[in-house]
Amino acid sequence: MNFILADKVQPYAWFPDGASSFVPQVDFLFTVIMWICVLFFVPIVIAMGYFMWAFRERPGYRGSPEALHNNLIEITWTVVPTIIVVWIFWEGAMGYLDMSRIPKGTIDVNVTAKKWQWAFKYDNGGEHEVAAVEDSVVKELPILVLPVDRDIKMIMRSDDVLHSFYIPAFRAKRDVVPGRYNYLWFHTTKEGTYDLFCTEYCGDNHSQMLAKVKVVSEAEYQKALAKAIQEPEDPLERGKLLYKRQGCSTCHNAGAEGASGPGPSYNGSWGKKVALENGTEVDFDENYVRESILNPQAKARKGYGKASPMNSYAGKLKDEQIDALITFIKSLENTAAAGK
Amino acid sequence: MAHTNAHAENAHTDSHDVHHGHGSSHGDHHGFSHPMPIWMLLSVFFALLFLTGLTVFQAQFDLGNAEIWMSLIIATIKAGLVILFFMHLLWDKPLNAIVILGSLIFVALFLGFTLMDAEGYRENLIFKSTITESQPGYKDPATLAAEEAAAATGK
Amino acid sequence: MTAIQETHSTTDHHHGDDHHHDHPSWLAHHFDDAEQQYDSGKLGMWLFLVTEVLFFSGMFCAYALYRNRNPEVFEFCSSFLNEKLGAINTGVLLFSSLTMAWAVRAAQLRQHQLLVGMLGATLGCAAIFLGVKSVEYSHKWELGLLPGKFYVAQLEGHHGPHKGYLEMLCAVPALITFLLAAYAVYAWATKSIFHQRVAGPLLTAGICFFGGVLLGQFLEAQEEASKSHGGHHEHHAVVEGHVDHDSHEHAAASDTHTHDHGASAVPEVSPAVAMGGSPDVYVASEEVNTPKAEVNQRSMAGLFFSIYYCMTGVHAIHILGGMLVISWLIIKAAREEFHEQYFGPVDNVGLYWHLVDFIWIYLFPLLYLIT
Amino acid sequence: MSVVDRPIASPVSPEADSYPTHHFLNHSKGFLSWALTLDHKRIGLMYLVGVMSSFALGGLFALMIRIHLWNFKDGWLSNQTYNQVFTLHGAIMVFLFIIPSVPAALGNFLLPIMLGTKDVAFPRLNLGSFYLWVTGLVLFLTALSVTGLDTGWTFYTPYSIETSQGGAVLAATFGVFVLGFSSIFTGLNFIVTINTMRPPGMTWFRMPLFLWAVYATSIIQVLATPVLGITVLLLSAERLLGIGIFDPKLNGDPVTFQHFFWFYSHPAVYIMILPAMGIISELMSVHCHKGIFGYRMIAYSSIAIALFGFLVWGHHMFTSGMADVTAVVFSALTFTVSIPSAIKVFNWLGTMYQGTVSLNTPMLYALAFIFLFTIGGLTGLPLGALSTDMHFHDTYFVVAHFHYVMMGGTLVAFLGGVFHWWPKMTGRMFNDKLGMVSAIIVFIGFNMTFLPQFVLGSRGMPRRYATYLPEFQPLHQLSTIGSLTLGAGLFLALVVLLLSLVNGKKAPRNPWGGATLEWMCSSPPPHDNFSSAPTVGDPYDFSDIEYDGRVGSYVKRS
Repeated sequence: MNFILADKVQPYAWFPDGASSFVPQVDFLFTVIMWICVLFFVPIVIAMGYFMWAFRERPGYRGSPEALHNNLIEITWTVVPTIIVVWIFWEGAMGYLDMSRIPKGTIDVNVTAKKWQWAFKYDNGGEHEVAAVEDSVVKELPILVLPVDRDIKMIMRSDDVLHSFYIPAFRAKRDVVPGRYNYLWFHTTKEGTYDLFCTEYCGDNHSQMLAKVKVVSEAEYQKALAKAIQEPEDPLERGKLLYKRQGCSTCHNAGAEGASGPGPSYNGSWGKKVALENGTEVDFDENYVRESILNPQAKARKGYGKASPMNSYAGKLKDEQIDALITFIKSLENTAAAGK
Repeated sequence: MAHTNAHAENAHTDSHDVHHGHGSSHGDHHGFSHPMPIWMLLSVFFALLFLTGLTVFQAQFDLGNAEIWMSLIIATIKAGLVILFFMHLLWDKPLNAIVILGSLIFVALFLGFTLMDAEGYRENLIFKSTITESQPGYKDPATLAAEEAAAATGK
Repeated sequence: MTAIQETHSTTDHHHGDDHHHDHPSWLAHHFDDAEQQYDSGKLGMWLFLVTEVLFFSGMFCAYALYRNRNPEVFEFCSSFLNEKLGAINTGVLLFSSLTMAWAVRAAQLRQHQLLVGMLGATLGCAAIFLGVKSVEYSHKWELGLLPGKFYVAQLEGHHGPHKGYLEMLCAVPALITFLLAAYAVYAWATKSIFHQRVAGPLLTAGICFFGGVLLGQFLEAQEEASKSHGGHHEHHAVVEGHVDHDSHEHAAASDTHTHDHGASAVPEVSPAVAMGGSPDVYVASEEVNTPKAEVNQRSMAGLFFSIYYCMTGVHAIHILGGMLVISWLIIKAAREEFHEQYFGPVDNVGLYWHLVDFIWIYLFPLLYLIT
Repeated sequence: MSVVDRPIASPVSPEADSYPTHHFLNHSKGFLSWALTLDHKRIGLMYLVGVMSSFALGGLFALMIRIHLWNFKDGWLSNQTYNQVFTLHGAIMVFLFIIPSVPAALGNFLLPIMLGTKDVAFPRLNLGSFYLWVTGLVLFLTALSVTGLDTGWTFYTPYSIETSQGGAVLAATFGVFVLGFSSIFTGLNFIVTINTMRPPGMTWFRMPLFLWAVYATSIIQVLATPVLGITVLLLSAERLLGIGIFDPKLNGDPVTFQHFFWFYSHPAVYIMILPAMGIISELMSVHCHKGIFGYRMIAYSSIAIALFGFLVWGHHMFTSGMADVTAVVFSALTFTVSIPSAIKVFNWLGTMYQGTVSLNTPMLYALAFIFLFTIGGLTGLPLGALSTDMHFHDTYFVVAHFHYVMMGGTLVAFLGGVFHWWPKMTGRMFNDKLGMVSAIIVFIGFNMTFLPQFVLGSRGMPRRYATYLPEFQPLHQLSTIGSLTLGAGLFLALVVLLLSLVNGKKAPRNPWGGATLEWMCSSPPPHDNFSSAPTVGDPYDFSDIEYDGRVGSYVKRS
């Protein structure tokens, strides 16, 4: 049945145009369901309207109190819907099994979700780049580059709370659950750039936990992979990169304009004394920054006691990476000074 | 009121024909107090004590997986005794029996589905040992992920 | 559906008997007759018991889930629960159930004295149960066997300093018992039969609590002795059990296994390191590489004790609630309010009390008797 | 027993139908006579006021949300505030409004009267559960004022464990716990009342369908709510003691929380919709002056929905990484629930057929219900089918779907019921014309608000987003306009009701021509409903009920 109708049914107008192997099945099923709904809904409404008119209360008319029961009709309108929903269930279940059966020889991507950024690690160990995007609330987003016409497998973990990995164009969604791996696969069919959302509520910036998926040709994909493994030698450049790649930028502002986002701004605090939540003060220096990266809750900045807690980066950053970040944060003080 | 003598017969009727008597006892409205004979109370109590001793005793040996089932079966027998006799379910309105047994069905549903699902994703769990994480030899997430991936594609 | 037909037949039988003009005091105005009132009360209570069953089912679900996930933890931890105390408490609760059922009989037969006595006995048993329980709790707290992230137990059996948790637990009961004693004096001073009937059982219950405490301490001390005597064997046995169980459950607890290797490869590290990195760790330095260490941490043993405290704690709260309503019954019974027409309250409280017993019948083997 | 004090058999004379001088409203005076009343009618009215005001509060939050979403970014709320607002909107609407709305408010008032008894089985328990409800309300307001609750009404772990709004989470979870028991006791009370207190002649199949619906609801309340109780209890233990059962940091399992939560919260969906269906069954038959079509099918389908409702909670977790077999089983079971609902819709249509349809405010709301509920039900199909749900889960499609069922269904039915029984409850008639206008505005506004959200969802707009992609803006703005219209309509409805208290003309005994028992006693009813057990006839036999111009009321030919 699927095959007979599949080519007759146009892809559903309201959907974003599809770019994965799941699209035909999902769109087909949804379209059919929609038509079934119409076939039920329209007659119901028409009947409602007609009865309202035909049997309206009016002088000299009194409806018959008969017609309280009719086995034939009642059985029909029980059995027919049953058959229909059984078919819908079957279609849906079959499609779902395709989605959950992961084929062999996939290209694997490690996905780590944390408040509030997606982090992607390619199987050559390289990490995603963060690039400027237009038509989005967030200026810069992580970019996940994938080759076209390949089976891709997402190996997903969460650092903190529940997230959900959702690419509308692929009709693919799977929750990312802390404390366990969840897997998601799809077959890319079309080059282009697609939106990636977090669809499980995860706190303040849930609605900014976005990313872009770039499906490209094999060659460009290889280029991207090669680019992904390099981190610049220059500590400052490297710090800049890590600041975005590690998701610091999702909470901590680094621009000259004042504090924004859930975390305190890096800008212009270097070398000064900063007030802490516990009332004391501390020098904002290498030592403090390092400690705050490894054990963030130890010395929370004043006014950020109620902010959503940052997780420790112990074991996630190499020592030289931490140094690079420190160099970067240190540099901000100078820019701010230049600003003055 | 003039019901006391009506009750007097009922009170001392032995519990069994109370059981039958119930459906038909519509005529008089006071057939609803059924004192339990003392011998029954006592024998149930001692049966319960005995069973308690039994579970403690069987817990001495390591029966492996059978052990939990053993103790659950014994516990269920005890629970059955309590419900049937101490709670008079044996002579109670069938509705009340249906009510309480029905609830057990829903408990079974709840546990059944939840555990079924939990079992399903068990191999995906990242076992978090709070010791090994902070120590040398600790695997960073990437390598763990690689291992897991290998395992997953293997299956 | 059968349920419905059933009630249909059984509830159709109060044909317009016009009793409701001469309503006796014990019959609420909106009921036609005593039996309707009794049936309503009883059905209501059964439904309430249904909610209780489902309420507890949540915790049983958690228990099943985590025991199934890491059985070795449950085995290991249940060796810290004192079987003797558990068994004693089971016996006490069973006896209280007997007295409660007997109380119902007494109420139906207008045996007012006996009724008060039976209710008093039930109350006393409840008090003993709580007494023993508070010994168990305080003892575990001193060992640092606390729920979840507060779990700080050192498994070499050595006590922390005496922190006097037991005294804290006993403070309130002591106060209550004192007040009850005062009340009893007043009752005998005024020679009021009613007050004497009430004060007697209540005071006894208060004293029973401390009886329970003494009993508990005695048995706990015995256990300690046997532990410190053959203590080494004890632990050895446990560790053995843990290890070969692990190889048993190879497929199931494969995660645990890999980590076993990880841990055993690791050289000795100072507790400082162990403490430093992650706030969740609590292991003594000398334990880090023993298989026991796998279990003795907040994410393992801590979880078990969370479940243990949730289950027994909620159950204990139910016991407290039961004691309140039983005391209320004692007052009514002392006024000789109950008779074959009106014993619903005793019957329903009885049902509730038996359910509390019913729950414990499952808790005891599931928590105390894991080998 | 004299014939005269049997309301149903009494030959209705004009004076018998004039506004009764003595009724439950003026039975006793003073604040305490209300605060401590055991009269189910007064408790019902207090509930009515309570749920309506909490609905107003939740509605306010809803408007805040819609206005914030007018622009795709830089709305007038900060992200944090937005999260707190939608959380409180959900929590208040679900726990304080929808769940107690029909059963506790209308159910309390009507159940004993429709059944022909003096009161519910346990009047004290009834009052107690009302005060539990009040306590819950207070706790929610605390959660709102202390620090904003920001977990979403579902309290998903581990977010609810980690969030810095700890105080709010504790207050709210405790509030939910208390409200749960309030709802349990109501359900328990109703089950016992219906089982043991039916007067002679009131057999199961002579019960009005509203009672069947309430009975089915009560079964769910008693069976499911305790699990919610233990869930929130464990959650607060997580926060206070860090027990770790749901906390992945301690090897706890956050997904287990979802099982616990939805084991209650899915059946709770039927707690919300079943009594609404009951109301519609009454409204359709009374205002079509024709017996309900397929009485037994509707009665059985209520029970069927109640029981099947317990088997389907997993479909809230299809994307959580469920094992295939579990997902497939849950999906299959999910579809079993759709059938009984469909049957009801068809039966309501069958009721209109060859009836005498009098178009008035309650009837308009009933028709609106059928329209909206059908959409809500049908859009459930793609969510129950696994592969399509992978796309729609947690998008605006879901939001639109459950608003069509919960609001277009339950709320609209609730309003219909309030208008239908308002004369009986207050003894005043409302302005029918204005009432119909309000119904129409609500209908239009509602569709304008939520139809666009189906499109948003299918295009991939995730729910609970404080900011969104620019491409979605036009549809969001349409939806916002709709929501304002909807608000206006609801406000008008409220005005109509309140005006009736000021200048409404006195209500006759039976203004609509109903055949169920509540129309046999005066409006408002006397203090204890029936001076003696009424004789019970077929609740849907309209053959001998006709309009009597002399008394301006429907009367029973005798």
